[in-house]
Amino acid sequence: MPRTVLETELKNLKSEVLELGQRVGEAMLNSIEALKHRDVEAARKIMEDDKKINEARFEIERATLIVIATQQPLAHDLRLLASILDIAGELERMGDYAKGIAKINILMGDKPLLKPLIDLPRMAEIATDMLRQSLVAFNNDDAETARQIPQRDEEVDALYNQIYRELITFMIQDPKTIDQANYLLWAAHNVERMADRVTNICERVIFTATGEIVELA
Amino acid sequence: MPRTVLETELKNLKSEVLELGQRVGEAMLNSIEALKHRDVEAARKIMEDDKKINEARFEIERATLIVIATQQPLAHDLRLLASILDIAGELERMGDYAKGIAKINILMGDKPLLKPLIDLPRMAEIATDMLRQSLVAFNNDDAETARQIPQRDEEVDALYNQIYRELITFMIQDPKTIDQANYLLWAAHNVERMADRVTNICERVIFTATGEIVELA
Amino acid sequence: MASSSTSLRRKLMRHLQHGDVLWWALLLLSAVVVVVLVLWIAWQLWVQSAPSRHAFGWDFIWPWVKSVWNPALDKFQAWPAIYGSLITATIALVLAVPLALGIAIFLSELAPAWLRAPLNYMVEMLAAIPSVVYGLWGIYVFLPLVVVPIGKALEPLGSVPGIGIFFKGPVPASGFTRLGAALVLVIMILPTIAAVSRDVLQAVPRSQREAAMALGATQWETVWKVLIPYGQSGILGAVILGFGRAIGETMAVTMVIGNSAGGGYSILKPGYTMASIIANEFAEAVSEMHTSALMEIGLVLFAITLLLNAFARWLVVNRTIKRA
Amino acid sequence: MQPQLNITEPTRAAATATDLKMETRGLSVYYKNFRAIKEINLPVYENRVLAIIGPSGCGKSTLLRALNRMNDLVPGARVEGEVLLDGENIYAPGQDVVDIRRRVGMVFQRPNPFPMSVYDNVAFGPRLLGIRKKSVLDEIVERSLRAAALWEHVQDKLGQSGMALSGGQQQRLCIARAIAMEPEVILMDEPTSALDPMATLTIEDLIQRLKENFTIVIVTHNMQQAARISDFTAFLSMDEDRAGYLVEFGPTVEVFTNPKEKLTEDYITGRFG
Amino acid sequence: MQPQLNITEPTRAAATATDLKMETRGLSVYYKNFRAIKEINLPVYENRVLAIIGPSGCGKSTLLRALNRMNDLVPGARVEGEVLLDGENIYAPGQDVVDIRRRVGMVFQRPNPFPMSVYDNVAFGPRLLGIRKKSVLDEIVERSLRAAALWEHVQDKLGQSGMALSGGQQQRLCIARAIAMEPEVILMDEPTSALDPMATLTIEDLIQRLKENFTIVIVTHNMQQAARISDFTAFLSMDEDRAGYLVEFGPTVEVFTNPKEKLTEDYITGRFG
Amino acid sequence: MQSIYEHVDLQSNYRRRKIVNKIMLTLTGLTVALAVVPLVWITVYVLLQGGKYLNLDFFIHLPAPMGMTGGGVLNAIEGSAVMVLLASVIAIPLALLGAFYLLAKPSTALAHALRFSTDMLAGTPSIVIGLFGYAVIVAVQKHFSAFAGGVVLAIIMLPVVLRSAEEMLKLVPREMREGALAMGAPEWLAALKVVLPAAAEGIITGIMLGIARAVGETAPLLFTALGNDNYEIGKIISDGLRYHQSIGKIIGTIFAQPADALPLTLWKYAQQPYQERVHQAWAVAFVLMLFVLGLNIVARAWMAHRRRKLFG
Ligand SMILES: Nc1ncnc2c1ncn2[C@@H]1O[C@H](COP(=O)(O)OP(=O)(O)OP(=O)(O)O)[C@@H](O)[C@H]1O
Ligand SMILES: Nc1ncnc2c1ncn2[C@@H]1O[C@H](COP(=O)(O)OP(=O)(O)OP(=O)(O)O)[C@@H](O)[C@H]1O
Ligand SMILES: [Mg+2]
Ligand SMILES: [Mg+2]
Ligand SMILES: O=P([O-])([O-])[O-]
Repeated sequence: MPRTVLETELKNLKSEVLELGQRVGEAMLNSIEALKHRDVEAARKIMEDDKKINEARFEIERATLIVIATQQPLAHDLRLLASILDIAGELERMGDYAKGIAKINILMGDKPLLKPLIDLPRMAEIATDMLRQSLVAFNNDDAETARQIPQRDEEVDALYNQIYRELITFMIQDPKTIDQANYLLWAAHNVERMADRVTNICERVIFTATGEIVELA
Repeated sequence: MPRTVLETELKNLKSEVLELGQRVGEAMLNSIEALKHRDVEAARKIMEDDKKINEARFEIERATLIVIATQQPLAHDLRLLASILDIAGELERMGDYAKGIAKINILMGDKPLLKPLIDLPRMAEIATDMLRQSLVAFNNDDAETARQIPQRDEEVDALYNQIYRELITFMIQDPKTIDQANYLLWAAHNVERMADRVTNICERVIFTATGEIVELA
Repeated sequence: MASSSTSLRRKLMRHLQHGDVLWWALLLLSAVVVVVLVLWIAWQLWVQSAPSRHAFGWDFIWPWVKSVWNPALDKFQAWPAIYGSLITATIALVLAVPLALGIAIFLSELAPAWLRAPLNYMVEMLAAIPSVVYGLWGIYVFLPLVVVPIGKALEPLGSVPGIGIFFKGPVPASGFTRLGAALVLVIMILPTIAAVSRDVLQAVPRSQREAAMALGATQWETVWKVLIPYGQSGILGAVILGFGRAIGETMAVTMVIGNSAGGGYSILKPGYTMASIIANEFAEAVSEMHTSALMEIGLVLFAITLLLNAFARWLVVNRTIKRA
Repeated sequence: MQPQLNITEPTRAAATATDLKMETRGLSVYYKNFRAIKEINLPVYENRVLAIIGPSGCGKSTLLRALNRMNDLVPGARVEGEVLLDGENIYAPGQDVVDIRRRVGMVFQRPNPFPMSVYDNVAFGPRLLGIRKKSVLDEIVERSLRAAALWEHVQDKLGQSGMALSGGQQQRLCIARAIAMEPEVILMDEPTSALDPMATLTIEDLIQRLKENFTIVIVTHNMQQAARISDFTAFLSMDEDRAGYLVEFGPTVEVFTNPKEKLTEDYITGRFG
Repeated sequence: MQPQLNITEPTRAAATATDLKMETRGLSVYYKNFRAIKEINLPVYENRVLAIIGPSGCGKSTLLRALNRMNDLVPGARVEGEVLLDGENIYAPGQDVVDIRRRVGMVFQRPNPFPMSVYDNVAFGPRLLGIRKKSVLDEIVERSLRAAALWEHVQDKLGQSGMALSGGQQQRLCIARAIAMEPEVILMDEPTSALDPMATLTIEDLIQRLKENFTIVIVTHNMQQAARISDFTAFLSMDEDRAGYLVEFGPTVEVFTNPKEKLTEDYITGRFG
Repeated sequence: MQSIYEHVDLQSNYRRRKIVNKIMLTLTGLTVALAVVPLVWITVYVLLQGGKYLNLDFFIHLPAPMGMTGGGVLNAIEGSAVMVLLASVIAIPLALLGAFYLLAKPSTALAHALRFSTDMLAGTPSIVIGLFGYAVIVAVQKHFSAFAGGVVLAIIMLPVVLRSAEEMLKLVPREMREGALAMGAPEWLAALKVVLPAAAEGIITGIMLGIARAVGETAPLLFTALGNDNYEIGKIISDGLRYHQSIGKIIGTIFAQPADALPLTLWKYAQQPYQERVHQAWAVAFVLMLFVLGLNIVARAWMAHRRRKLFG
């Protein structure tokens, strides 16, 4: 079985994607952690780090295109490369969400939190775990698992709704909190969007493994 | 000069992208129009149409990958194809923003508007025009124009800030408006994001034309 | 357009296709004719030599020391002629092969471009010169000026024990000797062997040459270790071809060998070859047995050709199989 | 939701193919006792390009040559099954092989212009068919050369030997020669494998244009080429007895992005062959 | 912000290249009065793959063969300028051409094993150098065949003729033969153009592995191949006098995704050539 | 990786190899010199010697009676022409058809037999062919004749033409024949209109070489054509016309007589004790060599011309 060059390239690209996913997941958790402790320094660091995520995504994209143009992949190989392109894009967007949360942290200035954050970190954990799972499925070319993961989006949505109601209540009760409550709403929204993006990744995994295009949302 | 097959494919793909852009721009304007007139029917139609946008994007993506894998493009051709992939993705996201606005329209139920929308349509018009311009630049492989367009993002940001302040004021003055004001804030945010995405398209145009990777934001 | 009168054209085409029956018949016929021709030659030689074969059996070709070839007695033993053929051809080959190889190597590998064309042309011309011309030149120029001096120089070897019998002198003043025939043959088969070997060397793919050179082989190493081994079966073929030519060569040899039945084994004496004895005696053969004996010599020559060809073919087939 | 497959030309073409131009039914070809291909059922759609791919020796050429009875020329070759051309079995008794070869033309791996002028090369076929009138021949020659995208290059040197052209031009001359017979189907056996990349692209362009008027079946070793130029793809492989059989047939984009058979996948991704 | 170029192996390698193994300085090669290449300045980095591309006849082979003085063999060929190998001009008087060719090995377009056994093929060079000891030869043969990824295939048939191998194996045998001389640089002139796609991939794999120990210069017609396997790319073209000159040289990924010269762009995208 | 060559004295090895190289290459050069000398010698000698004795009479007169001066070899020139013509007429079509057979059916038993037979014919000494001609024609007809001479020369030409034709036909790409067949052309048309023209220049060269070979042959004519000092076609024709013979009859007479040939004359004259005859032998040698040379030049020119026309 030849094609070891292609195989090596694919393996490299896959591990670059996994690494990028790892980094994005951490960025998300860190940004929430920083928000929780109102750690503006950490937030700045996260915003800084997002550049690296963008770069990594560009790198993956360019490398993938060159592999496609030069290795002449077809069938599974081509689907995998297409998915890598797409997943890298999704991950970058998730990175943007983390960055968004960090930015919110900074914009919120030095005001203390309205209340300790509990649901939001929980939400971020679930979303990040979904991301991790989806990347494992990606790595294993495992369409079955990929089909399961998006079901957990319900938990995330439930938490988001809860946060939303809570924050709206805050705002109504005390218009002074509107500013901060709005910011937190943003943050929650970002986490929710992240979970949505995981669904897209799962769709790509299924496409790679089976050639089927499904909509899991 | 041979390669007429590749040339034809590239032309086709480009025009598919332009068509998609056209459709996305319209979706955005329509969704704002519908919001302005609280036309829930129209909003539903827009959400429905977003599927077609997604499909078109998938089509472009698959066709592009096949062209890359079989036509063995390099240099400008490869950069163009990479950009097509990316721009199609950006356009789909813009479509999502339009859909998001339509969704807000629906979520807002049958409550009348707090006030007639003026700044928001203005913002959407500018953003859509930026999109149009960027696609023209894309079509003409015109890096110069592409460099200019993102400057207009300032107008959009200014309008957004104005809307933001206005809506926060509404909320503080009358907590009953918080719900709707929040929704409108979303909508404005979506339009603002759209303008940001145009910047990405412009970056791609410059990359295609010159091979340079610049960050215009 | 083409479809308007299709059926007519179809008929026409079918008619043309039927020409193929005649065509195939012609091809088959000519192939058969050539094969039958060879069989017929063999058959004629066999039949015509029957009286001689019945009369003398294997004695005819047996290497009797005291062979008799006497038309008056109608007793024929061909050993002296056979010996003459073998010795002249062998000497010719031994001398010609290294020279021919040298020429071939020079022509295909070393010659500067400006020299290559004229040398090639010359080799080809010389292979085409009619053998009677060699004979004529041999009688009047080569024998007196070259063969006689060389023969004289060799005479002393006649007293060396063992090989002495091959060099018994004295050399006739005319130069008509087996040695003369052998040396003329050298010149005659040289272009043949050289030309074929040159073609063989040139047919060695350029890539073989370059492979060796790129490994740092010198020019000689390239020739000796790569080109010649690569072309060895072809070169051996050339040698066989040369041997066949030498054995079968008639006119030039007849003109310079002296045509005498004596001479023992010495190469410094006149003799016969198989071909020359036929050329010399056939037209004047009186008795049926004489004619038949000459026919039997023809049969022997034919048999030798058959063996050489079979050997060459075996060589080619064997080499190709090994290489594939 | 399954989006429309793809927007490239070939797929569009595949999606709308309807008319069956040729068809093999249980086609087997034997060389003496060796079965080179076995029981192949293959449709050839009108005005479409069908690519035949497969590992070396799997019988691609054999299959192709069965489509215009070129195998008749091979001693010991024998055909079982049917090959339908417009619904008629070309191996049926009474079929005129000359007429079949006129209707199903062929282009070979190595450009093989005849050793005569460009004009005579193209006029060779029409003359066989009995056309003698200069004006008619002139017209056929020009039309065929135009169709083969060669007219501009050779119109001033029609009298020159066809062998003096470049490789790619020679191949186009051979295509023109085939076109001059007004065939309905053109078979091509690795028509670009002896050409350089540039000439290859020219021929590929030409094939795309030719399918407007002809049905094309092409054997190729180059997967990308098959993916580029064909509407349908047939993948052959060999069984244990080295007999070629049809593993998969389908629209090209399907076969190359999402083949149904593992074997096809392995072959087109270069993991076996 | 300019992201790091690319994560594929070749680019990484290009980015870190430092040591100059060979270099041409103002190199021109003439055949009689015809100047085939003119004033080429080209660096060859150690342990990297340099691909030379360009249209047919632009002098790629000529340039390549100037690097180990194979042009000396062509009557009428003449060299101007310098070719440095580890800083020394190989065309300087007193240089030993036999030694240079040992240090700069070569692999050709068509596999050209000698018609002898696999073992003798590989041992050919070492024997030239005077090595006669069986044990040493054995070791060289095994080591070279291993390096050429051929050992497993031929270890049981070392006595068999090298010409009995498949095309791709023959080419690897030729590579093993070159390796046995322990060259520092290996030149390859379109080493896969006579091979089928599968064998081509095997050789490409091998080249990737070889560059750990050798410096490789490869001429190829296949743009994708150059892009796949090389770290640096040199693009040659012809001027009006048909003399080849260096249009562009750079890291492969740069040259193929963003060439500096319009001519390079046209060539690699197939618009001219 | 430790270098194997570390402990090898490469430098002295190189020196030794270079010396061997020099010596051997010099030796090769010497062989050429050694070989070229006699070859040049023959050519120059024959041309000089023969040229001296050449005159117009030589071409237009019959031989003078033995011992007399003057006379020519018109009989031999005409005899050679007649016999080579007959040989060509027989051998060329047969050889071409045989070559086409080999092309069409390269591996049948008959093809192998045909190839072997051709090699046998090429290798059989010409004197043996002469014996055959004697046995099957002269002995049967009970007289020597130009016809018998022509036939044996045909047998000698046959393998030369057949083998070169086969080689040339094999060089024509298989696709060319198939290309014609794929258009529905019949085999014979494909062979004659496509394959044959493609191989023409090589085949014609082969024919010329065959003719050159036949012109120079002596041995097979010794007891077939025998020789005839009075062979004169002009006379046969005028006699024939005088007696109102049919053309067939006249041609029959031309072939029925014993005939002379240039090499035959050379062979006879060379061994005669008359200076005049020996001189004429040199002149014949000159003519023969010139003919061979001329034929070769024409063959080459023809080949170059065809190639230009075909391959541009
Ligand atoms: N004339 C013949 N006689 C006998 N066997 C043949 C003949 N032609 C082809 N074959 C055999 O038939 C099988 C199929 O051959 P074919 O030429 O059709 O394969 P292919 O797929 O075209 O191969 P390639 O890709 O090498 O051209 C092979 O095993 C081959 O050896
Ligand atoms: N031995 C020679 N004598 C004269 N001219 C030559 C010789 N070898 C090459 N040339 C000429 O030198 C030029 C460059 O030839 P070269 O073989 O180097 O080109 P190339 O780029 O390798 O072409 P290709 O891609 O066809 O292999 C060409 O114009 C060629 O005709
Ligand atoms: Mg084939
Ligand atoms: Mg080259
Ligand atoms: O990245 P989004 O703006 O689509 O959430």
